[in-house]
Amino acid sequence: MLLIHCPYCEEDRSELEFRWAGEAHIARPENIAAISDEEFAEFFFLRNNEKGLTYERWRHIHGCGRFFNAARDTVSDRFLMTYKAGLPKQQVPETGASEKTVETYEATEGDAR
Amino acid sequence: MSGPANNLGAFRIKGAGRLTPARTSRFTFDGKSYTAMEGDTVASALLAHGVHLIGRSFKYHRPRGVLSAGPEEPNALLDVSRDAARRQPNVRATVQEVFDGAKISSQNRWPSLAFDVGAVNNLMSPFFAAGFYYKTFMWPKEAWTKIYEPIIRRAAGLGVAPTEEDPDRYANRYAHCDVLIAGAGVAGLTAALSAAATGAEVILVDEQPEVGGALHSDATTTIDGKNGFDWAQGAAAKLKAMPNVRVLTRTTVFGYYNHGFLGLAERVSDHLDRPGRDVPRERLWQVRAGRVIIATGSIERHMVFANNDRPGIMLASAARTFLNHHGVAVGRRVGVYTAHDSAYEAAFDLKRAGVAIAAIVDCREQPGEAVLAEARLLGIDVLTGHSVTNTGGRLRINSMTVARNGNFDIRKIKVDALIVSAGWTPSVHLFSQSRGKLRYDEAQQRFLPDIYAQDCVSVGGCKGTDDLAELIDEAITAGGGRLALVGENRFDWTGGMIGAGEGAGPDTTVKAFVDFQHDVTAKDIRLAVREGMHSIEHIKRFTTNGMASDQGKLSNMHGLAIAAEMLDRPIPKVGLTTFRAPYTPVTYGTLVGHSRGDLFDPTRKTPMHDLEAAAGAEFEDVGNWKRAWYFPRRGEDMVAAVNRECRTVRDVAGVFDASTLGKIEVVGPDAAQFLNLLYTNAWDTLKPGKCRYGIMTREDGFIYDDGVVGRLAEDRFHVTTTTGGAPRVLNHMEDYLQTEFPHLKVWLTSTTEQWAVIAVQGPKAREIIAPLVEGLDISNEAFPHMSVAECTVMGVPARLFRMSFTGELGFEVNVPADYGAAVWQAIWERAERMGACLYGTESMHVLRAEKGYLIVGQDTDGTVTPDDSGYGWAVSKKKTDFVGIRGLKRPDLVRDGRKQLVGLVTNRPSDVLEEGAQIVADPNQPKPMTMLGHVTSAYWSENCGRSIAMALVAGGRSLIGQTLFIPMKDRTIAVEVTDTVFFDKEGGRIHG
Amino acid sequence: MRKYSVFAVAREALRGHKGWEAQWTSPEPRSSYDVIIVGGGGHGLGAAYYLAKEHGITNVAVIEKGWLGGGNTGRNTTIIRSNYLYEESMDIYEHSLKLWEGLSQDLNYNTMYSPRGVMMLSHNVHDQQSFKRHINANRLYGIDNEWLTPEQAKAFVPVLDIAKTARYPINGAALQRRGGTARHDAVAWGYARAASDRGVHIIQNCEVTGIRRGPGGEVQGVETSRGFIGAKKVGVSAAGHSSVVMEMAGVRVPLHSNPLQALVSEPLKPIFPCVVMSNTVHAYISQSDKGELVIGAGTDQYNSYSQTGGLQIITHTLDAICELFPMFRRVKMMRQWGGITDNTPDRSPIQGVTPVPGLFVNCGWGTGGFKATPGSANLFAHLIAKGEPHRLAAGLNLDRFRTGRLIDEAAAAAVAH
Amino acid sequence: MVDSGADVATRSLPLSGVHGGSAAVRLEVAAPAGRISLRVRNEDVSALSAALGVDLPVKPKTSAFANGRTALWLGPDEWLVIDEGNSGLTTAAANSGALHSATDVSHRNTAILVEGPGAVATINVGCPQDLSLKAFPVGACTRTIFGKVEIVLLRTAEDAFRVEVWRSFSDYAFGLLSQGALDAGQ
Repeated sequence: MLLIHCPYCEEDRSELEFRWAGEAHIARPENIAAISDEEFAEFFFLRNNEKGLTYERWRHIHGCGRFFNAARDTVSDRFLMTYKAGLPKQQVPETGASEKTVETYEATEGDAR
Repeated sequence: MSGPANNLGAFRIKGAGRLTPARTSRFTFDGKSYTAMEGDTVASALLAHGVHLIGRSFKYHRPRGVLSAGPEEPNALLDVSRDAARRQPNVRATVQEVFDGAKISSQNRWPSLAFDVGAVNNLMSPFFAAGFYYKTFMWPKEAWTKIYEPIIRRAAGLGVAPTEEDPDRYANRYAHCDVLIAGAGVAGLTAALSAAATGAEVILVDEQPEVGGALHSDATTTIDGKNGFDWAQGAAAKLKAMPNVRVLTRTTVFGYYNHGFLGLAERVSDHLDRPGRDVPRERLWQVRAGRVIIATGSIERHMVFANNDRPGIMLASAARTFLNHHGVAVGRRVGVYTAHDSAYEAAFDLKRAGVAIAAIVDCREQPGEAVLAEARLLGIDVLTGHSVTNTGGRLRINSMTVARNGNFDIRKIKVDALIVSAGWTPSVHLFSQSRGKLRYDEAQQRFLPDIYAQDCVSVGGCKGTDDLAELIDEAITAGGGRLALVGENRFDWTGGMIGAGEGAGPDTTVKAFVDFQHDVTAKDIRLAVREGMHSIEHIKRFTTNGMASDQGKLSNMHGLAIAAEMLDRPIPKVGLTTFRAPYTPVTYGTLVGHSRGDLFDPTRKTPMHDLEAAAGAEFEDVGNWKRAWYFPRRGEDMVAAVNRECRTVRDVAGVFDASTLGKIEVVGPDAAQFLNLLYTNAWDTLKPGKCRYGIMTREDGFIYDDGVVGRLAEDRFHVTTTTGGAPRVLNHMEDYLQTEFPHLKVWLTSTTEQWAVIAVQGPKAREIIAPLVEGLDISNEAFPHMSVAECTVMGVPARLFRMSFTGELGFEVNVPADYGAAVWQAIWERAERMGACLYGTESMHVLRAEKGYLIVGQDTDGTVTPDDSGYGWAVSKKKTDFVGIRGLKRPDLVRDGRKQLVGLVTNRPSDVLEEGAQIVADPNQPKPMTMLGHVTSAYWSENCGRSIAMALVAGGRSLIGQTLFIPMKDRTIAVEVTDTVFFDKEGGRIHG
Repeated sequence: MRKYSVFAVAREALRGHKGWEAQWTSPEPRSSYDVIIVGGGGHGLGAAYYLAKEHGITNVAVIEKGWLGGGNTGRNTTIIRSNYLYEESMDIYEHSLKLWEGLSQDLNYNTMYSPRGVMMLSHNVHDQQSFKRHINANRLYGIDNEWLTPEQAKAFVPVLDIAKTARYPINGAALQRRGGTARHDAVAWGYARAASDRGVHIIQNCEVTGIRRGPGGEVQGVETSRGFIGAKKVGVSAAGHSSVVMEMAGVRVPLHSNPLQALVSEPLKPIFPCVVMSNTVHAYISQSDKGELVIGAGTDQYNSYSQTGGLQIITHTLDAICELFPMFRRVKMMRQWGGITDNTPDRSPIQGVTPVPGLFVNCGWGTGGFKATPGSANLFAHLIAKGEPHRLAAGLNLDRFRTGRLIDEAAAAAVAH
Repeated sequence: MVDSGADVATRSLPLSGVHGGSAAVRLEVAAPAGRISLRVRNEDVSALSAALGVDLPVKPKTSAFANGRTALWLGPDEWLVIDEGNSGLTTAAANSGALHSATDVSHRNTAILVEGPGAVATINVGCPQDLSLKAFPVGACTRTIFGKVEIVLLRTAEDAFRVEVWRSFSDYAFGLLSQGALDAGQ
């Protein structure tokens, strides 16, 4: 169960109060009616699904009700920061986001070096 | 109450142990009655009576006894019950405390524990090597299902699942703390004292009934000048008295999850003779901890040698606990087989208590000097550089075979118990669950915490800290406070080994058990390697080593070492299997907590529910709601009731509870503009006082929801949604409002539950409600179809809609929810006098189908566009933007031949189609058939005097007038494609 | 390859099982192959096997970063069924089910396919309409699936509570008798053994770190933690990591990787004869041959590659299980774990060509990949060998997200397992 | 509304006749109250505060009480305003002359009062928030989750809370609180 910092409530709350809302910073095209089929598919379906640093939206649905953005590492599930909706994509502090690049079982299954 | 002390068991040692004979209880084991002392586990009580044979193993049904004195126990699993409904299989005898009247049985044996037919498996064991089933049982093909698998299934399994509903309560509690400490041994208690002194909120957790951890087995350690165990109890008392500390005993930290979240299982009343009715059996603690101190100690390993599994063979530390804590000797003539100094202390304690020590067999050439000296002092025979290579006995060990390492000269030594130790494995389970990274300590052959992934720290045995003073320092530092504490050990321990012992090496075929419960032997692990299983995960899965209910607490390191030796690779290169939650098994009841019965899932009822129930309604589940389905009168079945209701609505009128429909108040100067973007329709043209049917699509252009929207004022709309759609529609709207259109000045509020909604439909609808409505002219002229107004009904503020989901003259009366019942009652009294009826959702469905009205979710399924369902008119052609505008234009959404909603009539009017039936053009084609679509709605229409149906059919509208076929299991039904309006095609009635 | 049989086992029993050979070999990688399959789960190993067996292509390597079958193959709840709604789905899952029926004999490896029946519980009118739609579609397509009354359902699963007073009473059930379970590890191992025997190289503990493309954009091979390995064709079958691998070739796929959890109980004597699923209360359960109750929990809501999920998912699942089977409250959860599922927007898989010549993809199986293993592998082999999809998998292409021709099993039925 | 004859609707309250609680906690259904869901932009907060006679708090998780009205901060532009008397809240808000949305939710919500030394333990049976006085002092309020339903929680005293819940979820909320109350008494 994640612990999520709501930038509006200004405190950490249990994941139970939140709903995940997909990848962040995907703007709805202003001229949406005019875009091509490919562009529409890209906008509506294609997602980065990053392994490592990802930008995503959450809604504090059982709290303040606000949508906001988060930067999270999808390998460790650690939140690097959260920030209000409408703000541009934020640079995250250098953390060496992902735990490792090589994932052979010798490196991971043993979890031992 | 107790009888003479010897009834407490022939193996109780007078003066030994910490239990007092003041309180005793009785229990039965396999039908035989025994007496126990308060504080006894089932294991200690049985051992006190000399009972060592306690269970049978999983695969070979070998006789087994108690191996440990804690939760790592793989063998002594029992069935424990209070009464028929309170029966718990697979209970660890070493954890379960005896309560008075406990009925305890052994498992996995037939007909009896001593004589078990399943033991034939032991004779057949050469055939049943690891993974044998992958290689056999394939011929003939059918035999697997019919013969082999049923036999395997019957033979497998341990306990028998309960068959009655569990009457016990289980509780749940969320909690927060600054520091959670897992384990209340020396390290945990010290850390707790240190942390508590800083004022931090502390939760200290231990799985045993009282604190002390490894001090349970100990007799010689002193802390703060006191006996270790006594010091621990004093420390706990001090902690419990502090307002910022919570001490939870009988509680296991079973899982360490993300972001400082931990799951704890507290056994609240399983040890009580007669728990109160309101006392939960177990309690789940869901704790969010700022920091975690892991002080879980270490677990002793057994030695791996031939026939190391006989009852009477147990861990040295367990024997020490039974002696020093429970006052029970595990035998009268005890052998010791060890690779570690700790077992010597067990021998010393036993010897001092008057138990004969047959010999200490130590596979090392050089045990610790201090323990050797003490052994000499006590006159115990120590055989260094020797190993136990076999044991004798059938249902209990009666001898051990000892040989000088590398020598074939053997001698048999008579024993009635054999205590073993291969050293200690740090309990890194929680650390690993927190996703910390381990490192391998080559010198001590153990995995230790290395890189922490969360805000936690390991202290003591689980970190590999062996020295008591160092351990205390470490714990004080971890707690963050200051403390002066001195601890003294009698002996410093050395030694330890992992892997197979002497006589169980690769060149042998003996049964040297690594994993007791699953009967995994050293040779099974070697076989796995031979067969190409080189990753420890493969070896685990192939042999099932470590997959039994103790989850490898004893077996993992041995298995790893044997595999590494066979692979000729260093241990870290072979890997270590993941430590998964839970640390020890947790009952479903604990995890479910209160979520059962009425609290499993909320049951939502409308304000009129009780009146409807009193009127005889049957209800159906729609999401969480209970909705009145139909109102049978005496002697009516559902069909008769629905036919009557449908007829009555069209002939007179009907009253219907529409409260569950979602309602959203959309308020603000940009409200119309916002709705323009969210619905396919145009809303700026809707005048205040009017309402309109709207369709909502997502960006993909498929119908998402629908409903009537009323404009109450320039800046205020009353939006309705489907019953099931209410929450997701509001979320969808909020999403667009907050993130795509934040410039719009508009706010959304859910008002679903603010209003009770009473629909009155039928020719007499106006007459029924008119006298109750004040301040509004509801004549046809003043208040035509699709009007909305605020008014007063029975003296309360109301919103009145002139709308219809039946095709009849209709109104929907919205009143504040608490007035719903009274207004419903008043309307019904008038309606009933006029010959109207109450109707439920089933009639509502029929009546709307007669008119071809859509039900989103029934006639659409998430792949249907407005045009597909014949509602293309609801998509504004003028708007330049709305959600769905682009999705609707995609190639597949505009192609010919899409499935379209049409009507179907059966050639035989009395045939009512099955909802979900599939439609074909040629019923005689071979399978797989080409299906054109399916029946979405089908009813007997009393008003049409025939069956009617709606269907999604490929190119449906172009097939109107044609005959299609519905092949059912027993016959094929011919249908004609029609439009979707079956009743009052001209639509005049709605304006009546 | 030494044939497995009861006689071989008996012979070995007499000599301490010392004569068994490795089930598959672990060769050093060649400098290049005709085909490289990325991902050594059931789908990838199976594809390699069928390439060798049915298409005569044996110069094949399967590259696995961890250990064979260590991803979703070894982490799922082993449910097999084919009673899907849309023709595209029925095609592939039924093809798969037919292969399951003969898989043990085909591979000479007992995969323990156990057609004990998969029963889906209906709790309300909406469920009933949806199930009947499936049943009718399945029947006309030649797939078994039948409607049971509550009493018939109870006769099939005696521990089922069909009381009308339940919070969500059962008003019927759909039963596919040929549905059931199989032994997950055996599927990976059986395919690995049979593929290895036909010359396929199985390279474990080797992570693909890049996909090398030639001047024309075509695939030339893969960069790995053990160096570059050339290949004329590369098939990606990497489940939860498909996005990551495809991104190496510059191809974006519409996937979300989510944790999916499961749990088993302590072993119990047989009490649960088949597989039971309920979408309304969100639960599915069966009992393994070892006696453990195997329970599939839900998907966590967020993207993650962590193979862990929240405790709340487990507790909600058990709420539902104990509501359906109240006698299980005293049963204990022995082990819980997570896998990473790759989910598409329409919850149907993607198998097809990609914009990169020579690169083929098989992903998006979400929570349903295990049951598809033989069928998916078989058709993926066809795709790679022929360069175009088999008729039975033609609809699973990537282009459907452009055209809008989705195969939305979730929308149609809310049956996602 | 006073029952002044057959033609005037009488009010039927949810949770009528329910019982719960333990030695450690008293559970009581609150009297009916007027409520609005109020939405106001930053710049108009003071106008609405003046009109309602209670200062709308702008700090997260806080509430304000004045003139029989309690204003609970629920979100950056959202308040739940509860009037113990006979409401008039929408009219008062309308009189502010400032842009806002006030929607009557008097009947949407009902409230349960939880009081006694076991109050925190009772609510923590289903609420994942830290309810220690440090984290959740008297006057603190929040929308949150309680078991499987949403609630609005207001701490009215060290050992007293008001639980606001939607009407149809009130049976569930009361049932779970009752279980919590039993457990808090252990």
